[in-house]
Amino acid sequence: MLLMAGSAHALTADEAKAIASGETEDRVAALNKAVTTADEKTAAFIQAMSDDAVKFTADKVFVMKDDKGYDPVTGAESKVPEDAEDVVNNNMMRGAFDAAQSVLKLVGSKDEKVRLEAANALLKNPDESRIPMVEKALAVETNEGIKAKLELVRAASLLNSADKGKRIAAAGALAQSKSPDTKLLLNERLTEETEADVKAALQRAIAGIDASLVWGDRINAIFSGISLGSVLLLAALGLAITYGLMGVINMAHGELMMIGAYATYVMQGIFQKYMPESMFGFYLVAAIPASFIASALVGAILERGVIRFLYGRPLETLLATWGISLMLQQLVRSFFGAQNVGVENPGWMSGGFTMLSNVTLPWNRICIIIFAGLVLLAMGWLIGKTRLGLFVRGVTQNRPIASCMGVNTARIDTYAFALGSGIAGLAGCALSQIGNVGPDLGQNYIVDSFMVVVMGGVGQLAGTVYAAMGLGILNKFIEGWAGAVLAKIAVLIFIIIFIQKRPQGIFAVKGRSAEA
Amino acid sequence: MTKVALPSKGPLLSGKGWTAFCIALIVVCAAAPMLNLWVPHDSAFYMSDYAVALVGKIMCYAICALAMDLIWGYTGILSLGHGMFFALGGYMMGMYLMRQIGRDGNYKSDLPDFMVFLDWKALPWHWTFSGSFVMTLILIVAVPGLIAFVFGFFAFRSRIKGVYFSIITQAMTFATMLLFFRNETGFGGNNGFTDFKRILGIPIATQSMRMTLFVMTGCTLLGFFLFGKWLIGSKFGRVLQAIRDAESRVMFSGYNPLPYKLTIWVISAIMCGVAGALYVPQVGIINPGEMSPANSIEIAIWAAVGGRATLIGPIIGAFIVNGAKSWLTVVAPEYWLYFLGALFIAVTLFLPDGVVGLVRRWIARMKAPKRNAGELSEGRAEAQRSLAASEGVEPAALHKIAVAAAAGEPEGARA
Amino acid sequence: MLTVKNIHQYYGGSHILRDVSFTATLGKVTVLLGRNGVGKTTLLKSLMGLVPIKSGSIEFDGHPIQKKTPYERARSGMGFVPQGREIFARLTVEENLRMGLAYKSGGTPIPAELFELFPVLKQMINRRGGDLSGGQQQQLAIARALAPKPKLLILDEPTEGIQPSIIKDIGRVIRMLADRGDMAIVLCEQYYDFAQDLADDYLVMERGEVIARGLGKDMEAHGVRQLVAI
Amino acid sequence: MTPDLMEEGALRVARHEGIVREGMTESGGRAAGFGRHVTEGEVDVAHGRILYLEDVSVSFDGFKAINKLSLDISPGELRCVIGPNGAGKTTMMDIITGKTRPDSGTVFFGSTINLLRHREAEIAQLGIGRKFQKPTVFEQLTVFENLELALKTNKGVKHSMLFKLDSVQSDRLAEVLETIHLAESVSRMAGNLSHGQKQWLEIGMLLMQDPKLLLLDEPVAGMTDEETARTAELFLRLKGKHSLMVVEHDMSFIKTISEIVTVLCDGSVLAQGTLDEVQSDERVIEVYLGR
Amino acid sequence: ADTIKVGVLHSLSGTMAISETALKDMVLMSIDDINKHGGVMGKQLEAVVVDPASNWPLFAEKTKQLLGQDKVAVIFGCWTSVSRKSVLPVLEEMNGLLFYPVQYEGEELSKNVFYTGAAPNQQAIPAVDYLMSKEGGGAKRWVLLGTDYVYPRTTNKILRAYLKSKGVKDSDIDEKYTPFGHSDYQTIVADIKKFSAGGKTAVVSTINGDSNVPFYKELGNAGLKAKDVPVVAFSVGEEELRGVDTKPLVGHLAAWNYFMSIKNPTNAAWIKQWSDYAKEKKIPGQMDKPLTNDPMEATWIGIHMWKQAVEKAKSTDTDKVVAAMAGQTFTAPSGIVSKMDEKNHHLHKSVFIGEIKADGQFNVVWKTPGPVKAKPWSPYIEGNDKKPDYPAGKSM
Ligand SMILES: Nc1ncnc2c1ncn2[C@@H]1O[C@H](COP(=O)(O)OP(=O)(O)OP(=O)(O)O)[C@@H](O)[C@H]1O
Ligand SMILES: Nc1ncnc2c1ncn2[C@@H]1O[C@H](COP(=O)(O)OP(=O)(O)OP(=O)(O)O)[C@@H](O)[C@H]1O
Ligand SMILES: NC(N)=O
Ligand SMILES: [Mg+2]
Ligand SMILES: [Mg+2]
Repeated sequence: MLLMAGSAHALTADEAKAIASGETEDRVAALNKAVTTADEKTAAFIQAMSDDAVKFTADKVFVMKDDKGYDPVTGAESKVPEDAEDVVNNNMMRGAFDAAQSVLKLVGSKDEKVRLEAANALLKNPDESRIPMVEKALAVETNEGIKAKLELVRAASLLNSADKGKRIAAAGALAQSKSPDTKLLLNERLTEETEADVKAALQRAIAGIDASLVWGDRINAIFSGISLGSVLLLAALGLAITYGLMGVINMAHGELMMIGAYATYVMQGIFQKYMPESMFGFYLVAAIPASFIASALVGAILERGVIRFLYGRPLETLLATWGISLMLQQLVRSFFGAQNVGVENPGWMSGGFTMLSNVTLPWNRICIIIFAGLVLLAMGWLIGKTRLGLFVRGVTQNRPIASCMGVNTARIDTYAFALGSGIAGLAGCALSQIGNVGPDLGQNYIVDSFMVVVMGGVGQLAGTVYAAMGLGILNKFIEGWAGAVLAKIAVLIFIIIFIQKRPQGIFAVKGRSAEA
Repeated sequence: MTKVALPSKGPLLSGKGWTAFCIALIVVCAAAPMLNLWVPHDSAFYMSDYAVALVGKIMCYAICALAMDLIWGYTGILSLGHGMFFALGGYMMGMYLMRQIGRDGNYKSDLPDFMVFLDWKALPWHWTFSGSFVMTLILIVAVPGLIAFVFGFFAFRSRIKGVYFSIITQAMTFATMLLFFRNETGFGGNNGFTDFKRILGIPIATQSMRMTLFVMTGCTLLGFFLFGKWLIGSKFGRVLQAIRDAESRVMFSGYNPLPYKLTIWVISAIMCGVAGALYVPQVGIINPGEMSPANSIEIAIWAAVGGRATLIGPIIGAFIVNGAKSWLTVVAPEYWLYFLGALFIAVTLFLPDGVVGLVRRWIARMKAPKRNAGELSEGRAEAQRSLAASEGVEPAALHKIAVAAAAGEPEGARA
Repeated sequence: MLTVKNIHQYYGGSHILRDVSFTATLGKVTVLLGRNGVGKTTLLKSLMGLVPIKSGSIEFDGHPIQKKTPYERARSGMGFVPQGREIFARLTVEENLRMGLAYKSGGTPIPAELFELFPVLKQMINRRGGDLSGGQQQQLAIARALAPKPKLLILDEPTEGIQPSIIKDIGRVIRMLADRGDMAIVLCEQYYDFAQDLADDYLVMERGEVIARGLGKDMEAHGVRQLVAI
Repeated sequence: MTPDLMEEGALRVARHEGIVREGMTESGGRAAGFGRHVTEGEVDVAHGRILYLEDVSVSFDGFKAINKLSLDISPGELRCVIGPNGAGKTTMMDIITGKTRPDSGTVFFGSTINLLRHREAEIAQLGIGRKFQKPTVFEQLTVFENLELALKTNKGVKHSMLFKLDSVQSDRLAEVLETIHLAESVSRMAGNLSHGQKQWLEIGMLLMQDPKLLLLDEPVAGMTDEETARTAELFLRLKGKHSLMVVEHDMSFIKTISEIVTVLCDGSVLAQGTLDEVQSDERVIEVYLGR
Repeated sequence: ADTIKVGVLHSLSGTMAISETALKDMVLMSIDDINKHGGVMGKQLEAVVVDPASNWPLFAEKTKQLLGQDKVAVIFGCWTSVSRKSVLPVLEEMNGLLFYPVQYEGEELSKNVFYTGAAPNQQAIPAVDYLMSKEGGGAKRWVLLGTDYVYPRTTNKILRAYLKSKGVKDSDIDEKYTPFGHSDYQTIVADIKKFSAGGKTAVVSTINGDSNVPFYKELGNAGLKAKDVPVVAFSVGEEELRGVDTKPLVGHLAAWNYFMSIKNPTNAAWIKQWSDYAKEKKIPGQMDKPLTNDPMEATWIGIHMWKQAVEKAKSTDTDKVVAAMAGQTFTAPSGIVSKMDEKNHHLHKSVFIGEIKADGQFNVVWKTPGPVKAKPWSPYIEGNDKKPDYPAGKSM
C-alpha cells in the first residue's frame, strides 16, 4: 500500500544509478528526490542499498540476492559482470537511507512500534523538505504518542525554516521534549542563528531541557557505580573463598577468571558450529555452568597438585600461584593465540533499556548486576548455611583438628578451592560480556579483587560486598568530575586512608577470636 | 649448681664468610673490569658489554631483594610497594641525567625535551635541585626515605598488619604509577626519562663509565650486605624477628614496635632507592612501569626463591630469577614463562627455605650421616640419652646445632 | 580396644617416642603421666594420626590403623581433646559442636546431655568459640569430642585452665562414661590427684619411654607421684 | 642430683604434708638479683597502692565481661585472683596492660600514672609485666635470645643496635636460665619447646624484665605438681620486692602462695579474703569450687 | 657466516603480546618468503627471536644482546613508543638498525631507525579532516579520548592545535584520558552522550589496544550510533576488532594506511600468503581466522625494503644500508608503490578511512588521492618549523 499513489512514479534506471554511485552529496540528493515519489520498487531498492546488497558498473546497477544480480527497475535477473563494484555507504549515506525508509514506513507500516521508531529516526535527521509528508502522516495517525512525536518532527524540521516566527515556535515546541536529541537540534541551530530573539528562545529551550536532564545524569552515575561495584564484587567473590577463607594468596585468581571467560568463548563457538542459529542467544546460559566447571576443574587440579602442600604457609602460596598464573597465561596464548578473542553479547543482552531520554541502561550490565546478586546469595547460603560450608570454614581454620573430627580435610580443601575457582570462572563469564577476553584479562582484575577482599575484611563476605559497592560508587562519583585517571588514584588513596582508620577492613573480626 | 654456658655472639662473618666476601669484592672491583676492558673481544674470557650491563642490572635488583628481605624475611612485613621506592630513587637520578643532556636533546633547549614539547617555559618546582649532583645524591636517599617514613609512620601507628599492610603498599605504588603516567606530573609521562648522555659531564656510553657504574653497584651491594649482617646480628635485628613472631609479646616486653618497624622500613626503602639510582644510568631508562604492582611482587619473589631471612638468599634469588629470565627469553621466547612459572612452583614445593635452605640441607646431609648412623648402630635409647645429657642438650637440639654449624651461619641469621 | 605396640616417633632427627606399647580397654580409664616435654602429647597425636610414627603398630577395635588418616581414625570412633583446646575460633559454639558431629549424618542433633554437662555452652551457643574464656573453650573442646559418642576418647590435659567445680564435673563425666562400659578413655594429665582418682590403669613416661605402668589403685603404692616429680 | 633439686624435692614433700614454712621465701641469696630498683620513673606508691582499679566496665557486643570492677593491690603484695571460667580475669589483665580499652572506669598504677593513657609498650616499660594464659614466646628465636630481649634495659632503637650484654646482665641471664630449668636448652628454638617449657620460658622473660608488678595468667597450667611447687617457691621469693597478681585455678597452688584471695565472678568482685575465708563462702563454693 | 641474522624484538608475553605477537609472526613469514626466493645477496636470513616481555628496560637490554652478542644486521621490532625510546640510545651507540612498524606520535628522527608506520599527518589529521567534511558528518564538537600515555597525548596536542587552526573553540573540544587497561567506560560514554547534545560531535579515539573492547561494547550497548556520534580510532584495526561484536559498531571509523579489505591483487596475494603461512605454522588464533592489519603491512614493507637496500649496498653495514634505503620503493599490499623518503626515514603512505562493517572488516569510505609524505615534526607544534627533515648526524 502506498500513500502518495497519485504522485508516485516508478523507479528509473537513472535514479537507481544516481543513488548507488557518485559523490555522497549527490547520492543523498537523488535519494531524497526519489523518496518523495517513491513506489514499491523504490522502497525495495532503498532497502537493498542499506543492506549493502547492491553492485554497480559504469552504466548499470544490480540488486544482489543469493549471489545473483537483479535489475532494480524490472526485477529481472541479469548477469553481473566481473568488474562490478560493491556500493559503499558511509555514515551520511546510511543516515539518509534510514530517514528515507522512515518516511516510507511512517505511512507504510501498520505496526505502531515501527511507526514510532520511524518518527524517532526522523527526529534525528529533520529536513524541511519532508514537512508535507510529515503532515500527511499526522493527518492519518491515530496513536497519540506517535502524533506527539510527529509534531516534534515537524517542529524540528521547521527549526531551520527561513521564517523567524516559525523558528521561535519550533524552539518552543521542541523544548517540550526533554531529550538530548532535541537539545542537539536546538544547539545546532543556535550556532547558526543570527537573530537575537530566536537565539534567546533557543537558549531558553536548551536551559529548560538541561534542567530536566540532571536527574538522568544522576541516575546514570549511580547506576554506573552499582554496575562497577557488581563487577568488582564478582571478581572478588571467588577470592573471598580462596584467599579470605582458605588463606591462599591466590595470584592466579585472575587467570581462573580468564579461564571462565575462555570457556564462555568456547561455548559460543560450539553453539555457532553445532546449534541452529536461533539457539545462539542461549549460548550464554550454557556458558554459565561451563565456565564454572572449567575453572573449578583447573582450581581442583591446582589444589591437588600444588596448593595443598602449602597450607599454613600463606606467603609461599603467593610465590607458587604467581608461577601458576604465568603458566596459565602462556598456556592460553599457546592454545588460543595472544590476541583477544571475540565474545558477543547474545541478542537479549545487547542494547539497553531506555529509562529516561538520556538514561539508557545497557542490558548486559543489568544482567551482570542481577547475576552478581545471585552468585552472592548462592555463595552466602553455601558457605553460611550448609554442612559443606561449615566444614570449609572449620577446615580452613584448623586443618589437623578438623581431621580429628572426622572431616576428610583434603577433600574439603579441594572442594573449597574448586568452589572459589568456579566462582572466579563465573566472574570471567560475566566479564566476557563487557570487556576483553584475552590472555591477560586476569591481570586487570587481580589488584582490584585483592583490594576489595582486604578492604572488606579478610574472611568477611558481607565486608566484601560493602567494599565492592563502596569502591564502585566512589570511583564513578569521582570519575564524574575528576576524570578516570584521577578517580583511580583517588580511590587508591582512599583505600590507604581507610585502612588507617580500620586496620582490619570494614568488617573486622573484633575481640580475641581475631587473634586465634 | 652447674654453670650455664651462654652462647657467645658470633663475629660479623665467619672466617669462610670473610673469604667469600673478599672474593666477591675482588670479582666485582677487579676481575670484571679486567675481563671487560683489557681482555680481547674474541677471547673466551671476554666479558661483553652486554654481560656487564646484565650483571650490573641484576646487582641492582639484588639490592632490592636484600631490602625486601630485611622488611619481609626478618620483620615479617610484606611490602608490595617496594617498586615505588626503587623507581623514586631512579627518578631522582633520572632527573639529574635529563639535565645533563643539556642542549643535546631533540629540541636543543635547556629544558628536557618532554617539557619543551608540553610548552613548559621553566622547570617545575620539583626539578629545582636536579641540576646538582650532590643534591641528587641527597634526594636519592631523602625522597624514598621521607615518603617511607610518612607512610610507615601512619600505617604502623594505626597498627596495620599482614595483608592489610601489603595491600595498602600495593595501592601506594599503583597510585604513584598512575600519577607518574600523567604528563602533568612532570616526569615525562609514560615514556619517562631516557636517552641519557652523561654523568658529571662524562659520557655515559663509554666502557669505562659503564665499568665504573658496575663497580659502584657491586660495592654498594656488598656494603649493604655487610650492613644487613650487622643489623640483623644486633639486638635490633632480634627485636625485628621477635616482632615477626609475636608482636604483642614484644610490646608487653616493653618495646614499642613502631620505631623498630619504622626504622627498618625506612632503611629498606632507602636501599631500594639507591638501587634504583644505580639502575637508571645502567639500563638507560626509567618510566612508571617500574612502579607496577607486578614489579614489586617480583622483588618479593626473588627473596623467596633465594631464601627468606637469610641475607645471601635474596641476592642469590635475584641472580637466579633474573638470570633465568634473561637467558630463557632468548633461548625459548615462547615457552620461557612455563619454565619460570615452574621454577617458582618448584621452589615453593621442594625448597621451602629457598635455594639457600636447599644448600644448607645438602651440607647438613653430607655431615649428618655419620651421626645418624652412630645413633642407629647404638640402637639403644639409653645410650642416646646419655649422649644427649653429656652434651648438655636435649636430643632434639643435637640435630639443630649440627645443622646450624654445618651451614656456617653466625647467630641470628637463621631461616 | 586400643593396642599400641612398639611405636617410635621422631621430630626431625630427634627420637621422641621410644618403643611405646600399651593397651586401653573398654570401660577403663588409662591415665598417662609424665613431666613436661616427655612426649605425652606426641604419643596422643600419634594415636590420632596427627604425627606419623616411624615404626610399630596401633590397633583399634581389632583393625590396624597406623596407616590411616586422622579422619578415618575419627570415623572409626576415636574422639580427641587436644592440648591447648584448639577450638575453631571463628565458628560459633554451636558450629564447633556440629564440627564434632562431622562424620555423623547431616541431621544428627547435638546431644542434649552435653548442655547438661556444660551449661555455659548453652548460654553462649551463638558466640564465637574464640571469644570464650580459656576454661569455656576447654569445656567446648570436651563437648565437641563427646558429641559423636566415640568408642575411644583421648584427652590431653583436659583440666588445664578449668575452674575446680568444673574439674570435678569433668571427672564425674569421665568416670561415668567409663562406667557405662562402652568407651575406652586415654587421659593425659598433669593434675596428679585428678589423675589418680580416675585411673584404672596408669602409664608413666620419661624421655619418650614408658618407664612404669600398673593399675590405678596401685599408684600410691608404686610411688608414681615421686616418679613424675623427678 | 644437684643440691638445688634436692631442696626442691623437700619443698614438694613439705607442701604435700601441708607444711609450708614462712621462711622458705628467704631461702638462698638469689633473690637479691631481682631487687635492683631503678629510681627514674619510679612509681608513686605513697598511698599504699601499686595498682588501683575503680568501677571498670567493658562489654563485648553487649556482653558485660567486666562489670564495675574495683580492686587494688598494695606494693609487694602477692594477690591471687580466682573465679569461674569466663569471670573476666584475663579481660581484667587485658585492661591493665592496655590491650583492651575499658568502656568506663579508672585504672591507676601507683597514685599518679593513669594506665588508660598509655599504650602496651609504655605500660610494660612503666614496670608491668605479664604472662599470657596461652604461653607466648618468640618461637623463631632461641631460649637465650628470648631472655635477652626481655632484659630490662633501654628499649630504644639506637640502643638495641649497639647493645652488648655486659657481665652483670650475663650473670642475670644465666641465673634466670637456672631458675626456669632451661639451662640445657639455651640454644634451642623456643618454638620447639613443649608446652610446659614454654610456660617456664615466659616466666623467665618476666623475670628478666624485672617489673614492679607481675600479672600472671594461669602460670602453672600444664605444669607437673613438682614444677608447680617450684613456681610457688619462686613467686614467694619475688613477693615483697615485687607485686604480683596471680590468676589460677589450681587451688593447692593458691593455697601455697596466697595471702589475700580475690574471687571474681561475672565481671566483678564476688568475695575477697584469705583462702580459708573465701573457700568457705557459700557463693564461692556455688559458682566456683563446687561441692 | 652464510646466513644473515635478523633480530625480532616483539613482546610475546605481558600486556603488549596481544598486538605484537602477530608482528613477530609476520617477520618470520617475510623471512621465510625472502629465503624461498633466494635470500639476501645469496645468503639465507636467520631470525633471532627474543621476548622483551612488555618490559621497557628489557627492550634496551635485548637490543644490546641482539647487536652485541648475536650480531644481527637489523632489528624489526617495538610497538609502543616507550619501547622504541628505550632502545634508541642503544641503537645509536652501537650503530644498529631498527625498523619500527607502528603508527606513532612523531617528534623523533633517528638515523638508526626507519619508521614504516604513520606519522600523525599520515593518519590523524586526514581523519579529522574527513569528519569535518560534510560527507564525514560535519562534526563541530570533538571528544579527544585516549589512554593516558605519550602517543595519545601528543596526537591530541597536535589535533587540538589543528582544530583550533580550523576555528574550533576550546569549549568544543573535550580531552579525556583513561588509565592503561581501563575497562569501565560507562562514565566516559555517558559524558560523550551528554557532550554530543551540544552540537554535532565526533570522537577521536587513541585508546590503546586493550581498552578498546570494553569501550566499544559500552558504546554499542549504550546506543551511541555511528550516525549520531562517529568514533574514529587510530589504534583499532582488524586485529583489535577480533575481540569485539562489531554489529552495533557498524559505521564507526578508523584511519590507517592499510586495510585488509582493500581490493587489489597484491593485497589478495599477500593475505593468501599469510593465511597459508598461519595454517602451516599452526599459529594459534590466526590459523582459524587469519587477519592482516596496518602494522603487519608496515613490517612486510620494511623487511622487503631492507632486503632491497642491502642488495643495493651489497653490504649489511648500517651506514651503507641507511644510505641505500633512501628512495627505495616497494609495491605495498595497500595498493600503492610505497616509497622510503629520500631523507626523513619515513614512508610515503596513502591514508585510508574505513568504516567498521558487521564482519569486523573495514569499508574504505575515503582515501587520499595519493601517498602522503610524513612530517615527523608536526608543524602544529611550536618550534618544529626550524627542525631539519632528516636525522641529526646524518650526512646529507
Ligand atoms: N614440632 C616439634 N619439633 C621438634 N620438637 C618438638 C616439636 N614438638 C614437640 N617437640 C619436642 O618433643 C618433646 C615432646 O613434646 P610433647 O609436646 O609431646 O611433650 P609433653 O609430654 O606433652 O609435655 P607437656 O606436659 O609440657 O605438654 C619435647 O621435648 C618437645 O620439645
Ligand atoms: N572479644 C570478646 N567478644 C565476646 N565475648 C568476650 C570477648 N572477650 C571476652 N569475652 C567474654 O568475656 C568473658 C570473660 O572472659 P575472660 O577471658 O576474661 O575470662 P577468664 O576469667 O579469664 O576465664 P578463664 O578462667 O576461663 O580463663 C567470657 O565470658 C568471654 O566469653
Ligand atoms: N606508537 C604507539 N602507538 O604507541
Ligand atoms: Mg603436652
Ligand atoms: Mg583467662
